[in-house]
Amino acid sequence: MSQVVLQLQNIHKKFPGVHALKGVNFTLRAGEIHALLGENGAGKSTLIKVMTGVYQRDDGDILLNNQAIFPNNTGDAQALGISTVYQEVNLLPNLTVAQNIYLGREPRRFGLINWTKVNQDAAQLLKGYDLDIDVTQPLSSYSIAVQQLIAIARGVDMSAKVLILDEPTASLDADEVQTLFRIMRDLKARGIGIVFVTHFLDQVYAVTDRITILRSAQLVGEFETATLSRAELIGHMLGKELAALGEHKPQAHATSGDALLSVQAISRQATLSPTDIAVSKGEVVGLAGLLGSGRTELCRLIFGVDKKHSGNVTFHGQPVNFSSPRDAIIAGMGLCPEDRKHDGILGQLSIRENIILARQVKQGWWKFISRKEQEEIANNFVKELSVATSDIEKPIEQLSGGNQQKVILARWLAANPSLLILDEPTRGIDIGAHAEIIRLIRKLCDQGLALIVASSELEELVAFSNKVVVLRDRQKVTELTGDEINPQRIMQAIAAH
Amino acid sequence: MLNRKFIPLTITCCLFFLLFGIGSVQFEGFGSTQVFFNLFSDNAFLIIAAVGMTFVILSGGIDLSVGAVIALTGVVCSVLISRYQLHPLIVFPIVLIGGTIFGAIMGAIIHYYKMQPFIVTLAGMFFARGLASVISEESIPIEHEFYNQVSAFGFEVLGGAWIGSSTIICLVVLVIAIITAHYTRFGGRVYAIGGDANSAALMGIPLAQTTIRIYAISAFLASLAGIVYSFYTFSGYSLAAVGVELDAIAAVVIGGTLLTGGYGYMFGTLMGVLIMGVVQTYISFDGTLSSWWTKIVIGLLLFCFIALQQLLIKTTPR
Amino acid sequence: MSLSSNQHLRRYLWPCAGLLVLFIINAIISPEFFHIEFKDGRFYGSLIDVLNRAAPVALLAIGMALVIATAGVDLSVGSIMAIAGAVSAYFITKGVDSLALIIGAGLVAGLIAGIINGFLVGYMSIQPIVATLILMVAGRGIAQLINEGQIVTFDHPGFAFLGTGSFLGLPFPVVLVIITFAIVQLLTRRTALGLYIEAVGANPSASRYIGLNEKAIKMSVYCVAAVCAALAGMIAAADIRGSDANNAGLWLELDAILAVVIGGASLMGGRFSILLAIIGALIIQTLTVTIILSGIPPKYNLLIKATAIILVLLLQSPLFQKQLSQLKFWKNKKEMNNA
Amino acid sequence: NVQALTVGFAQVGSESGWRTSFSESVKAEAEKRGITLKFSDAQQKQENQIKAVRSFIAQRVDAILIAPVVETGWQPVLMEAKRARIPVIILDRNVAVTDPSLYLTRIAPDFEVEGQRAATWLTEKTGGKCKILELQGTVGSSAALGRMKGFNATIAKFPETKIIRSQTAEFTRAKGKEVMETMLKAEGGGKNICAIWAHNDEMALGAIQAVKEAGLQPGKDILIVSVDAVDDALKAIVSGEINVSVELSPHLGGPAFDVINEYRAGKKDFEKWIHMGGAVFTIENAAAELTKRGAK
Ligand SMILES: Nc1ncnc2c1ncn2[C@@H]1O[C@H](COP(=O)(O)OP(=O)(O)OP(=O)(O)O)[C@@H](O)[C@H]1O
Ligand SMILES: Nc1ncnc2c1ncn2[C@@H]1O[C@H](COP(=O)(O)OP(=O)(O)OP(=O)(O)O)[C@@H](O)[C@H]1O
Ligand SMILES: [Mg+2]
Ligand SMILES: [Mg+2]
Repeated sequence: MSQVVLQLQNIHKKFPGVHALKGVNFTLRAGEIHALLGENGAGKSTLIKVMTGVYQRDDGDILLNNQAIFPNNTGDAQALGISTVYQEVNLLPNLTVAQNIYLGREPRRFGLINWTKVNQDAAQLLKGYDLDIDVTQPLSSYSIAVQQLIAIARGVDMSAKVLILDEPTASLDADEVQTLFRIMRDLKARGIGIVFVTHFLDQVYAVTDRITILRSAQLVGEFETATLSRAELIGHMLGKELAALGEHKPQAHATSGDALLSVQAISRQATLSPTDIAVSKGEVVGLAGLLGSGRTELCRLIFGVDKKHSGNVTFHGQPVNFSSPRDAIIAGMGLCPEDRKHDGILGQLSIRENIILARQVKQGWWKFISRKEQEEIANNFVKELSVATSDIEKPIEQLSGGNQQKVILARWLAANPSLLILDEPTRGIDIGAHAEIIRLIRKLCDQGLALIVASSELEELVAFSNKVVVLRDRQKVTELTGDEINPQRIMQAIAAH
Repeated sequence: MLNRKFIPLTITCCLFFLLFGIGSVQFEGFGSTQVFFNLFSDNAFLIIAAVGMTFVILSGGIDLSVGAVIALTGVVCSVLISRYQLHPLIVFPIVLIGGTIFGAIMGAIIHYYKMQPFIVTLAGMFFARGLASVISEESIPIEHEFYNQVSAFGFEVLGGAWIGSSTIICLVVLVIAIITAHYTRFGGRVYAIGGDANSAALMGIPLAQTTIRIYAISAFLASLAGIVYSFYTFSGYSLAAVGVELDAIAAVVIGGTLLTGGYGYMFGTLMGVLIMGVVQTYISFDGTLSSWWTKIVIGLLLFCFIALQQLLIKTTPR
Repeated sequence: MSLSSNQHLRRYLWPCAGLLVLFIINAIISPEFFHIEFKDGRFYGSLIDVLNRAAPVALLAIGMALVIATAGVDLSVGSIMAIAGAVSAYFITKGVDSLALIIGAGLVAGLIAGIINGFLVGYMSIQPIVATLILMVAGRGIAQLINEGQIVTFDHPGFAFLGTGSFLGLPFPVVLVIITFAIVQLLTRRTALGLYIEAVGANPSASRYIGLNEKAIKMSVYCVAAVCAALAGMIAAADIRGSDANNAGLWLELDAILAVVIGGASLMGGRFSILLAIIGALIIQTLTVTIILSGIPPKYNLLIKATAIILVLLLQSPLFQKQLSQLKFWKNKKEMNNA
Repeated sequence: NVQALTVGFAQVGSESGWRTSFSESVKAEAEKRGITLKFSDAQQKQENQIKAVRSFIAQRVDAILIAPVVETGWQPVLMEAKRARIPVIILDRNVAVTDPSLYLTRIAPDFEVEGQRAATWLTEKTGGKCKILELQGTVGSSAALGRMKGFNATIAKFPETKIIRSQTAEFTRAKGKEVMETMLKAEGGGKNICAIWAHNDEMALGAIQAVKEAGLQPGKDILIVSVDAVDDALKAIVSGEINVSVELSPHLGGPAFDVINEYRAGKKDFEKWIHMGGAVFTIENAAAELTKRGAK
């Protein structure tokens, strides 16, 4: 068996009011891909941040090649050969793509940075990820998925002994995921140890060698991937059987057939060609497409975040022309954006405030929702979506990524919309909560809510869509209904030329 | 094709020359090389201080202490030179090192105690000015042969304009700063911290070291500006350069740097200073404005300029 | 529940402790400091003076707290004070007698200034520091223009009451601060406005998705700040029965910002507390009184101020608290060893 | 001469009523004589003043008037003016230069003398027995330093005349009131205080309000001594609230233009300091002066 590179022993970490790691052990060998699994808020990201010096451990030892290390920050960890891609995309929107990739290790000539080389190398590196973009543009001009790939490319390029990937695939398409796996296997062959956090069990079985599972800040155990069954794995993660989650199979549900939203030839220069889409009450319309196919753009245009350059929108039978999200919200829409960190959370505000804000806006500022009612709403959603928190007054930034996502979902559900647009709604959500959310969505649809869901996960789209609209190159290519909705057909539509 | 990220900077440059052109048409003697180079020699200390400020603002911080550091430097220089008869070339390293340490301490407090730059440097401003007035409330003239030589140094360019030592120093500082900001790893770190300090830390940028260095550089340049200021006035005075920090901030921002950090160019700062200088020159050439109209017109010109800048940048097709 | 109330208390603890320490120092320097007597229908004493003198900065701080919560800053409040003072003095000297008209004119002047600031910041997206710098420079000029460069003195007992009168035994400026505080507190905490302001400050981009009108919110906070400043300006003018356009409110914007930050707010926006901002203003004023009472030569003023500010802020810093407790720990240990 | 003169005037700013009267008086005088005046307001900043002077040089004006912010710091720019052969006249505060030929003359009052005269009046009035509260001008300003020096030197001869508290009120009315309020509280309500010595009228005017609010009568219970003799102060003298104010004449324009004319007519050596004496105003002569000023 290959040799141990990184070993964590009896790690403890406390935050005010939360004991986030209670004596966790973890062992990573050279040349293995090691899955770190657990529910939202189990402590995965915290463990990773302790390993890399972002947080200081309260107790325990970290050994790198059998030597105790005390990293004080990411820089120290990098110097020791540990490279990390953190859960939220942590790159710098103001710098160019190339600068982001080489920040802190730019190639120099005569002591000065050689920008030509930086740009060439960056472009070359990204080609390996099938990403052919202008690396001299600021990072902020690319979608969150592209940013995630860039972050991965940076992390992989720097890895010397250990590479840590915290939910790198959360907003990637199947194709990109395959590319990533190919690269991970390459690194593995070169003897690099890889820690891989994900909530997609298929991916765990596709690429990892061993699995460490955390539950409620504690270690459940370490397993060989090959010998652990899916049911056992879920059982270990949730502490209960999969059966308790309800089935995960597609289930047709009734739609009323009354048109709710009808969009004709909506377009915006340089971002979306004229596209039609119609949604009825109780219907779920899935948006499928590759990275950059225009799903996010379409959602933003409907919701009035961006100004449309042409097209008509009818909502509730009335022609509407939203000049801002506020109009859309008051008319009864909601949009849960894909970039959680940038467009979703209000970091310093409490969970309660984050949940009630959209509803408050809908009601108007003078009709203040009383504190009691706010707490009621927040507590309800926290329970219903099983947000792991001790207190609804905690700032949302202190929640784990998946739990933040649940709170943002709750925000939009709390606003009682008649049409809800979800852009990658289950990013980073664990399988238990995933099932919970799908069940919730179905329940709401039965009550007449209509949904537009953009998702990179075909399984998920298939699971609850009545209709799937496929986009390619910022254009609608086809619309699938009924039996046509299956992963193969969607893949064909996406890929066809 | 012009790179689109340079469009705002280009627009700013064009507006400067437009302003200068208007003055030249309107007043005799305005459109001379003398007036143009006076902009540099009159504002040399401001350019140097604003260059330091640019580093700070690019990193998302702010340094309110520069004006006070300029004054303190002047006072210390004049006391050491005039009272203690030290040679300026001994005094300068002392004040420059002292200034740098002062800045480093502010940077360390900001980083380690997680305090806001605005407040720490405001306290730094009170401290430096307070120290200056404790050392000497009165202004102290500097009389030293070296000062005369330095101020006599320079050369004439066409049109009778004089390029003196202050102009040379400030241009050298500017060039070094441009190289540092855009061609060194340190410069990259400054932009990185300004973009998002948390992300930068997660990408492995040494926050402590970088923050301390940034404030040390700013204070070092403020001290240097203090020395240049002392060449400008041959004296040290605890009330000198009041409000220079605001001028420097305004120059940096007019030059297109975002106060929230992460975006901007060193060269823009030079343009910012020159623009404010042209406005001032314009007003004194006019010479009919009363005290209050002077203020109102400065405000109006500033507004017109910024509004025009915004408008042009927004409507320029990308 | 326990966590939230705890955090809430902690925010108030350190600024209050800072204020208390200053009070105690003052009482040591001048034993009369806490002495309050009731005379001619009003309270007298150094403590009352502190409240009274802190009133203008407290008013500025109320508005500034809101502006800072949106991640902005308003440098023009000092100049707006001067404008409002000049406008009301102008009306008085022009023979207007109606107090409502005079005060109304001052407030309207402030409101106009606020609309200008709000427009530049909210609708033209000019960075707050520069946007308000414009009015900071030009505003003082406008005030001087109104006064024609002179200090305009006036005699209007009704208006002077704003600065020197008393109500329920308290100096009238203090009463005005209390009223303003109550109104702003009601507006921000009994409606959703406060939450909106904090949301815009915490994450402008996310606020857009929630449907908040960032521009309108910014406009309104700059207006509130300017109206508060106008009120402060009239108090200052009423106090000396004259409008001193050049000096009224000079550099007070820095004091107001300082007050808000001493009260624990972040200049990057987000959470705000108006009460804490007022406590910040009290700390600054108490410090000024301390310096005057101590009889230390004025040239040391700034050094003392700098030291005090750093100390008050250090006390609020968790790391410093930890270091302090370690220090105590070491000392205890030493004593134990000695014993 | 046929060609009208162009004169540049670098003024400090407009920080006080006195300063504004000074600027206005120079402007009025220039207009009367048909001189084109290039006025520049430096907003209390020396660097702005130097810039203004350099732009006057670039404009090739016929003469430059400078009312300096501070004494020091003028050597380099005055040398430039000399090189350009433009005569310079200093108004009000002094300049410290090694080479007196850099300027023609200085037309100004003497701050130290002002302090002395204020002190002399006070010691005579009180017979050398007095506890004084001092309101200083802006820390480090030459007016504050000069007046302090003159005043202190004079009272030093009277051991029982003492300044018991001294604090800056930055030459402003509001600060004057605020600082005095606190000082009086600290001195047990001010019953033992014999006089307030303010470095300018503005602070004195603020201080009398504080005295009144403390329940004392300014001018009677506490003597008020100050400098400048601006209109508001004269009115206060007439109503008995200020006891004495030493005049600082703002009419420096006339003599300055006289000097320029003489210089152009060929006169080269001027007295280096043309003193502008001011009267000392008390209840006896204030009313008369007021009517005189009103008449003008
Ligand atoms: N900075 C912080 N301050 C306070 N509590 C925190 C902080 N960071 C994390 N926590 C808490 O620690 C616990 C573990 O969080 P962590 O982010 O490690 O979860 P995770 O396993 O990565 O979950 P997810 O799958 O949702 O990303 C959570 O209860 C979270 O609320
Ligand atoms: N593979 C790629 N190559 C080049 N540019 C891309 C690529 N993927 C995305 N982009 C850029 O990202 C921008 C944003 O795309 P958008 O967010 O609309 O995509 P999407 O369909 O929502 O997909 P996703 O949300 O998965 O990124 C596009 O305008 C495009 O310029
Ligand atoms: Mg996580
Ligand atoms: Mg998308």
